Amino acid sequence: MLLIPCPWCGNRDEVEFRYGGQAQVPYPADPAALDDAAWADYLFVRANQRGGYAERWVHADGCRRWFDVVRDTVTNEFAP
Amino acid sequence: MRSRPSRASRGIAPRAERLPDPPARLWRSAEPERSYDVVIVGAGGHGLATAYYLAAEHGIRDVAVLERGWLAGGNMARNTTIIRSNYLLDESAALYGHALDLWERWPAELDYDFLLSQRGVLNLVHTEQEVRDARRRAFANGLNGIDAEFVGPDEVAALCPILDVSPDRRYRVLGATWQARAGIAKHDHVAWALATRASELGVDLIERCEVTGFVTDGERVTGVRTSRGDIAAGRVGLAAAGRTSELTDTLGWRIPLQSHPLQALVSELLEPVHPCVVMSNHVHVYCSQAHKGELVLGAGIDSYNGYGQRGSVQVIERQLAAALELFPIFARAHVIRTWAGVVDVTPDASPIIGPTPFEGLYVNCGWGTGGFKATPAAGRVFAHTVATGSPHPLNEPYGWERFRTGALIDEHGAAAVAH
Amino acid sequence: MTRLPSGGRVDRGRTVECVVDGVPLRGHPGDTLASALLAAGRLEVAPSVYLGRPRGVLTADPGEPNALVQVLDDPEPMVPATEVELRDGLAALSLSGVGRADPGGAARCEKRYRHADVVVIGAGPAGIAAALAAGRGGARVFLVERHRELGGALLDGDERIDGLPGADWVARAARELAARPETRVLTRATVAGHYDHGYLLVAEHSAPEQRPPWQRLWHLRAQRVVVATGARERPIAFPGNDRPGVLLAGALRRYLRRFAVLPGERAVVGTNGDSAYATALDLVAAGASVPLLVDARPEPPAALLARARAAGVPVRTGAAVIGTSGERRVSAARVAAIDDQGRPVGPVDVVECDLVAVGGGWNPAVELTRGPLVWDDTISAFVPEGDAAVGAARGSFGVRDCLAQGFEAGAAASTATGFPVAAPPIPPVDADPEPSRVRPLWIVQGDEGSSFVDLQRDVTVADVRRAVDAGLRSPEHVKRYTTLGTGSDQGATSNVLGLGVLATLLGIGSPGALGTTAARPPARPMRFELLAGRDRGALHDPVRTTPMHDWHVRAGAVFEDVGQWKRARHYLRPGEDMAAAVLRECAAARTGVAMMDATTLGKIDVIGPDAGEFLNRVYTNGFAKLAVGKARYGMMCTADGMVFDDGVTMRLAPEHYLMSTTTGNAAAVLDWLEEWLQTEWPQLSVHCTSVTEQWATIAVAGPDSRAVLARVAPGLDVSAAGFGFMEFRNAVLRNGIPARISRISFSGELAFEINVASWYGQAAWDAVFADGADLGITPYGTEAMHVLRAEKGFVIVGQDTDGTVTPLDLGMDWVVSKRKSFIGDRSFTRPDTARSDRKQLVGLLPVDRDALLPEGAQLVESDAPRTPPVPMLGHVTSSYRSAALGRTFALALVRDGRRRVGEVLHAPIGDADLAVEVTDPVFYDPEGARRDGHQPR
Amino acid sequence: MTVTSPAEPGTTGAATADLRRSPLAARAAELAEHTARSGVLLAEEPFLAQVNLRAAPDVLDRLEAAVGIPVPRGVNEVRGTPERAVLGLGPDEWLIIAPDGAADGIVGGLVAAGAGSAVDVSANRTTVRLAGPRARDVLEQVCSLDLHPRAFAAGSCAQTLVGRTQAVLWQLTPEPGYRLLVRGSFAGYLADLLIDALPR
Ligand SMILES: Cc1cc2nc3c(=O)[nH]c(=O)nc-3n(C[C@H](O)[C@H](O)[C@H](O)COP(=O)(O)OP(=O)(O)OC[C@H]3O[C@@H](n4cnc5c(N)ncnc54)[C@H](O)[C@@H]3O)c2cc1C
Ligand SMILES: NC(=O)c1ccc[n+]([C@@H]2O[C@H](COP(=O)([O-])OP(=O)(O)OC[C@H]3O[C@@H](n4cnc5c(N)ncnc54)[C@H](O)[C@@H]3O)[C@@H](O)[C@H]2O)c1
Ligand SMILES: Cc1cc2nc3c(=O)[nH]c(=O)nc-3n(C[C@H](O)[C@H](O)[C@H](O)COP(=O)(O)O)c2cc1C
Ligand SMILES: [Zn+2]
Repeated sequence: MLLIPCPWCGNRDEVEFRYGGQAQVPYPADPAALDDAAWADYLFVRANQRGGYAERWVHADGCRRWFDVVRDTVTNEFAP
Repeated sequence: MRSRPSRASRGIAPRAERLPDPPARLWRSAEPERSYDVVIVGAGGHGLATAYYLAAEHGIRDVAVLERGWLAGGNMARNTTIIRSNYLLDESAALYGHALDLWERWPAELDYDFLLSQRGVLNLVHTEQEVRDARRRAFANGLNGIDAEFVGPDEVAALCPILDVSPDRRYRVLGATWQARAGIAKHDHVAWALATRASELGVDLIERCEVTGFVTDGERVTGVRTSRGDIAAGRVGLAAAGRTSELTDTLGWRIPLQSHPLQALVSELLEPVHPCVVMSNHVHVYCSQAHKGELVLGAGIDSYNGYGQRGSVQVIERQLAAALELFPIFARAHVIRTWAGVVDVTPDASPIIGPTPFEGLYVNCGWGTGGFKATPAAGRVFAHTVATGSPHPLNEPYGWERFRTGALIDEHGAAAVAH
Repeated sequence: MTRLPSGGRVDRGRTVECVVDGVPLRGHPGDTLASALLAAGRLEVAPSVYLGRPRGVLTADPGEPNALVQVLDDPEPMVPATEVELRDGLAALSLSGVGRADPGGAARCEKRYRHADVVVIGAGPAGIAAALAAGRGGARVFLVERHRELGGALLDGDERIDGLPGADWVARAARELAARPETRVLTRATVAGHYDHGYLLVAEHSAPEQRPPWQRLWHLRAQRVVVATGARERPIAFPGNDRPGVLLAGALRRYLRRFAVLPGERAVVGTNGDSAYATALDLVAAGASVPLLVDARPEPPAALLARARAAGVPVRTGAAVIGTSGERRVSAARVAAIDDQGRPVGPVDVVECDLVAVGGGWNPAVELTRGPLVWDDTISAFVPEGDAAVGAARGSFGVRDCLAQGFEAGAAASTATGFPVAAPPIPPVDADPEPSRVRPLWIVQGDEGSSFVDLQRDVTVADVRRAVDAGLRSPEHVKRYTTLGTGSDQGATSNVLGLGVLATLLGIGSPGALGTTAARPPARPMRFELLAGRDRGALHDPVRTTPMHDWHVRAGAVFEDVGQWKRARHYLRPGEDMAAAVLRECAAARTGVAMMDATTLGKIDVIGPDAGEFLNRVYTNGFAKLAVGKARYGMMCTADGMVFDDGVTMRLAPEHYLMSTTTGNAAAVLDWLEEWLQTEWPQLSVHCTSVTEQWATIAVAGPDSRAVLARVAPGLDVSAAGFGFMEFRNAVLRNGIPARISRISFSGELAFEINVASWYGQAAWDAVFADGADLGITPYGTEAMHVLRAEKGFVIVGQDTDGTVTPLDLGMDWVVSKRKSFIGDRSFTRPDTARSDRKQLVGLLPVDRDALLPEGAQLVESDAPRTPPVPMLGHVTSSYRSAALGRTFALALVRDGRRRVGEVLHAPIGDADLAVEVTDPVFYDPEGARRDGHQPR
Repeated sequence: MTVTSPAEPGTTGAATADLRRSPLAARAAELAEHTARSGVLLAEEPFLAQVNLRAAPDVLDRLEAAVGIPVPRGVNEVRGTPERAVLGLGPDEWLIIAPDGAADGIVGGLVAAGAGSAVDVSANRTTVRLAGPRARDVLEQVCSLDLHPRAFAAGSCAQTLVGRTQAVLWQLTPEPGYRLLVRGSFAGYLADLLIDALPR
């Protein structure tokens, strides 16, 4: 049960959150301008590294806010 | 209502049967050479099966399988060993169906009793929509030559009498698909059988040799960098499961994979009570009783990316609550061990098997939560791919390009827990 | 008579009666089943699992490998007798390592969630010291102890702390801890898992008289954890080391001290370190004879030798027990000098005895420390790196060190959590000095018989040798080849010994080079039901019901699960089956009037100046230009262009929309909207609020629905002209209830939806039902709703779609705007998604008008060869008998389906085929003539 | 922002008050029995007016002035009294609690004062009252939030999981006394869950 730092509610148990995968993957400004490869990258390809990983969570059963954190995918420690 | 063992008066239990002794000789652990015709990265089931087929079917014996830890210590050591082929989609049915055919041939072919037990698998359904989906899958299976059928609650109870199919459950059992040829096998021994035969055929199995990157010549991969030095290779086959993307990242190629923890657990040994394999996507648990007698249970992945080979405990708590909804008799069984693997999941929950944008580099990954059952077929088609440079008809649809064209092989709808 | 006349911590004043293996057994409160068996002279337990060898109690710990029992009266499939507290009525059977699931078993187990500043695991001297120090500043402290009493090893020895006997010091400390408001002491509580971010699972067993609950699972979230779990003694692998009567030396001492049980008369002590000397002395003090103490070390500390001599215990050094003999119990030990390799050299002495006490060294209990382990040559064991544990768990076996480390760690933990305290001064300690170095001794290659490593799994040195001969080197491989350490004790007594044996067989110096096998939670077996907690039966998953639920129950509704909701599927009248009920309900909607509880549909208020623009982006069709007062059907896709949800959205005001979603997707849609708003389009000024349960919704459908509405809402102009299709009105029902009424239809009939605040749901329902009574108003369920909408070719997302279907595949081009961009549009032009021959929604009419296609049936060309794999064209998504059509019909997704209209396909069902004609998916009233119904009567 | 006329549905007229039924109305006697047996007060407090407010920080002063309600600036804080209070649900989200029937006026006032969104959710949730010296014990069996007075004092609120349902938890008094605001369809489950956790 991870202890996840919600910027609004403080540390809360993982069960209150939903995972949102890699952070900072913006919706393309003009999808129509992308070729199939670039669009597929947006849809399906995400970073997957070991170690520090910028990711998103939403405090689904709490304040319902989305936020970004950096978590080590090996130790699960959140960067301060 | 409690059944008392008849020998209760003196209470001395009969002795359990010991499983057959494993072979007295297994594989030969090798030291790395400078160069090989083919280097396979990862000595899991898939890497080992690939090496075996390269040697056995393609006559390619100058092969090394490089393993960062101990042989078959990744997901191969951690899976709940469920084997079935009752997949919905044609592409999956063909691949997993082929795997099941090979499973049936392997004990003789590999001359190794790895305890293949075709005890049958029940995939339970609990809602009307799940009934529709299950019947759809059973109809498709029939036409694809797969022995799966839809059975009602009474038949479910007959097949697995300890299941609670009573109507007053929170989610009552409305039926199941039943595949009689499905079952389990002893995972470690499957790996050891492959390792032993591959090593007899001349394959070098090299443990504690971590691949850290590739040697390249332009867009061509000509070898691997390892913790024990560079090794040249005519071709390289990646079978590194959860750590695949770490390696592809070194080439600047991002592959659509996310690595997640997947947990499982076992109970103490119990006298046989559970005759088959039971899975339920809806309440989210699956359970079988292994040969020694331990109950083996699993559920879905942990939501977050993780390489720690451990997951969160609420996943275990939830899965046991689900297990007891189905199997009240297990209330007082004990969890004696929990563990986790790192599974590589693709966006459509189907594997990626085929060539890569890099000449000489081939990839077999993305098996997520369900690749054990595919081991024979995966090894065979991947060996074909590596040996010939182009996919076998069975893995033709499984190339990474499908994410660009949109021709996904999306089993998601049919199997949220896809073991 | 093996119970000593005095001593021990059992309540001699009371007697407890129970039955083991059918034979009565007596003991005292405070006994474990194991101590009572030993006190009764019943040292032998069930034979071993595979080899059937006689076995006896080995330990006094939860890691007991031999003395396993099935408890019958309060069913337990398998549990160590060392863990069972004696109580009246206890009935147990000995087990050989294989348990029995009992269908009668289910007990109340609870959970409890707490947060702590400091959790101390283990209440020996180290843990008690840590808790004492940590709680001084007012920090929230938990001290968790597995046994029923605090004290740990202090209860088994002679140490004096602060001038008090160990047990008295413990009692004093316990009083101090109990008096602290923010300190909580848990006994009979085992920390079973130490997870990320200080999360601990603690399995607490209730004392027999405190049930229910039987057990409680504490979830502790700790800022700091102090591990003070002590150490476990290990055996030595010599031939015949599994004979009943061979016990671990520390266990024997514990039986003497805590339970006043002396389970024999003549004990040979075999060891490689200091601690077994104390056992020998205690045995003598208890009246047993110790004919020989064998120490593998050539030169043990002189002080120890002197004390043994003083007690009359002969000591042989540089030697070991190399074998035992005896029928059902050890009757003699064979002893010889051993060389560097543990091989016997020189003559063999046979020493008669009925006990062999073995001390092979102590392994710190490190399973909860989480950090890396390093090999410590002094104690020949793995210890946690640095100060990840205190006391014996760190490898420090002297009481003074334990106290010092405990105080230090407790104070540091408290300070780190914001309660600065200094470590208390260490009280005077009168105890043995820190023990000296042990001689690593794993295998004694005796004369005959098997040497056991893992007693529960019946694994011998020969088995490990076989693994090595097979070519295995890694401890993980040897574990899996031999099953060493995989029993319910998880190798408590065998793991490190196994590593030592392996290292010896591989000819490498020490197990340190091999590393350990991985330890995993739980640190003790935990019942499934304990982890499941109260999430059982009705509480397994919330049951969601609508305000009219009780009415449906009374009306004979049969419910189906849709998400967590219970929805009425159909209403059975006496003598009816489901098919008849559904036909009746459909007929009512098509020819008269019918009503349905549609409350479960998701509802979301979308408010703000940019609400229209926002909806334009999330729906495939346009909403910005929807007029206030009107409603529109919309469809949403995921970014990869697949249908995600659909529903009707009303525009309540220029900047206020009310969206509806499917029942199952309500939460997912709200999440989806929030995600886009918060993460992609924060510049849009829009807010979403879930109002699903603010509103109860009653659908009234059928040609007579207008008549009913006219009565229910007398002030409302319900005429076709006055109340257009896809419009809504605010109105007041005749009983005064304010309502929002819309004219929308999922059946093709004239229909209305009445929305009222959910607390009025039942009253509004009653009004509609009463006002339609003379018109035969019929409540209908989801099944009739499905039939009615299918007759009209309306899809149900999730039934007629499955995550691989685009709106275009459904033939719903009209809902896909070409004039604006929306989520998913880009995906439609991907090569595969743009194919014209994708699976498309079509209708099917079985050639036999009475044949009902099974849902899920696959479709093939009529002349398709029937040898697998048979090429499949698609499948039946919905299939019904229609009262209105007087026949069966179906919807299907079929490859290139729209071009196939008119073709006959086959659905192979078992050995037979059903021929079906492909049609347009709209079967009923394709012109939409019925939508306006007729005027009020 | 406009409010559609004539009568915004969802509002309550005195004439119709007796037509209302709260989610746990049918279980009032049962809850009272459990209260008597266990010594922990477990009861429904039906029909509290509730308004969900979304607003940008810069208009808060104006909103407060317009409706006369103090708005907490911190998330999970409560301002006001048990009868009339504002709960901070998120950085731009509040829940206003007021006596039965007050929602309409509050929504109107907020909208007029320029709230981003003000929605009457009085019927969306019901309120369960849990109080008594052992109330915290009860809650600690089904909720993992830190309920220790140091962490969750009177005047705190939180949105969290209670069992398997989401709820707004609000501590009213220094001694354990909570309101749990739960969506109507989950109220039966919540009652079952809490009854199961009561001291026996
Ligand atoms: C808990 C759990 C339950 C499961 N249950 C089932 C089930 O019931 N049925 C089923 O069909 N499937 C199941 N699976 C999935 C199945 O285990 C995997 O899909 C399958 O094992 C993957 O193939 P593999 O055996 O080759 O992978 P692995 O065994 O993981 O092999 C990959 C190997 O590559 C090595 N490696 C990685 N990186 C490097 C590197 N850089 N250099 C060298 N070596 C490297 C790893 O150490 C590892 O040994 C389960 C998985 C888990 C975790
Ligand atoms: N002479 C020797 O060789 C030798 C060796 C080992 C220990 N000792 C003696 O042992 C004592 C060590 O003190 P200590 O405090 O470090 O250890 P301890 O053994 O006295 O206490 C550890 C306590 O932790 C408890 N425990 C263990 N795992 C637990 C878990 N998972 N959950 C809850 N409780 C758990 C045990 O029941 C025990 O009471 C000293 O008195 C020392 O002299 C001596
Ligand atoms: C099918 C199966 C059965 C298992 N049975 C047992 C068992 O009886 N006892 C046991 O201790 N572990 C058992 N395990 C778990 C392994 O001990 C181990 O946890 C797993 O291989 C993962 O390795 P790790 O925990 O060392 O990381 C089993 C694992 C699997 C996959
Ligand atoms: Zn939050």
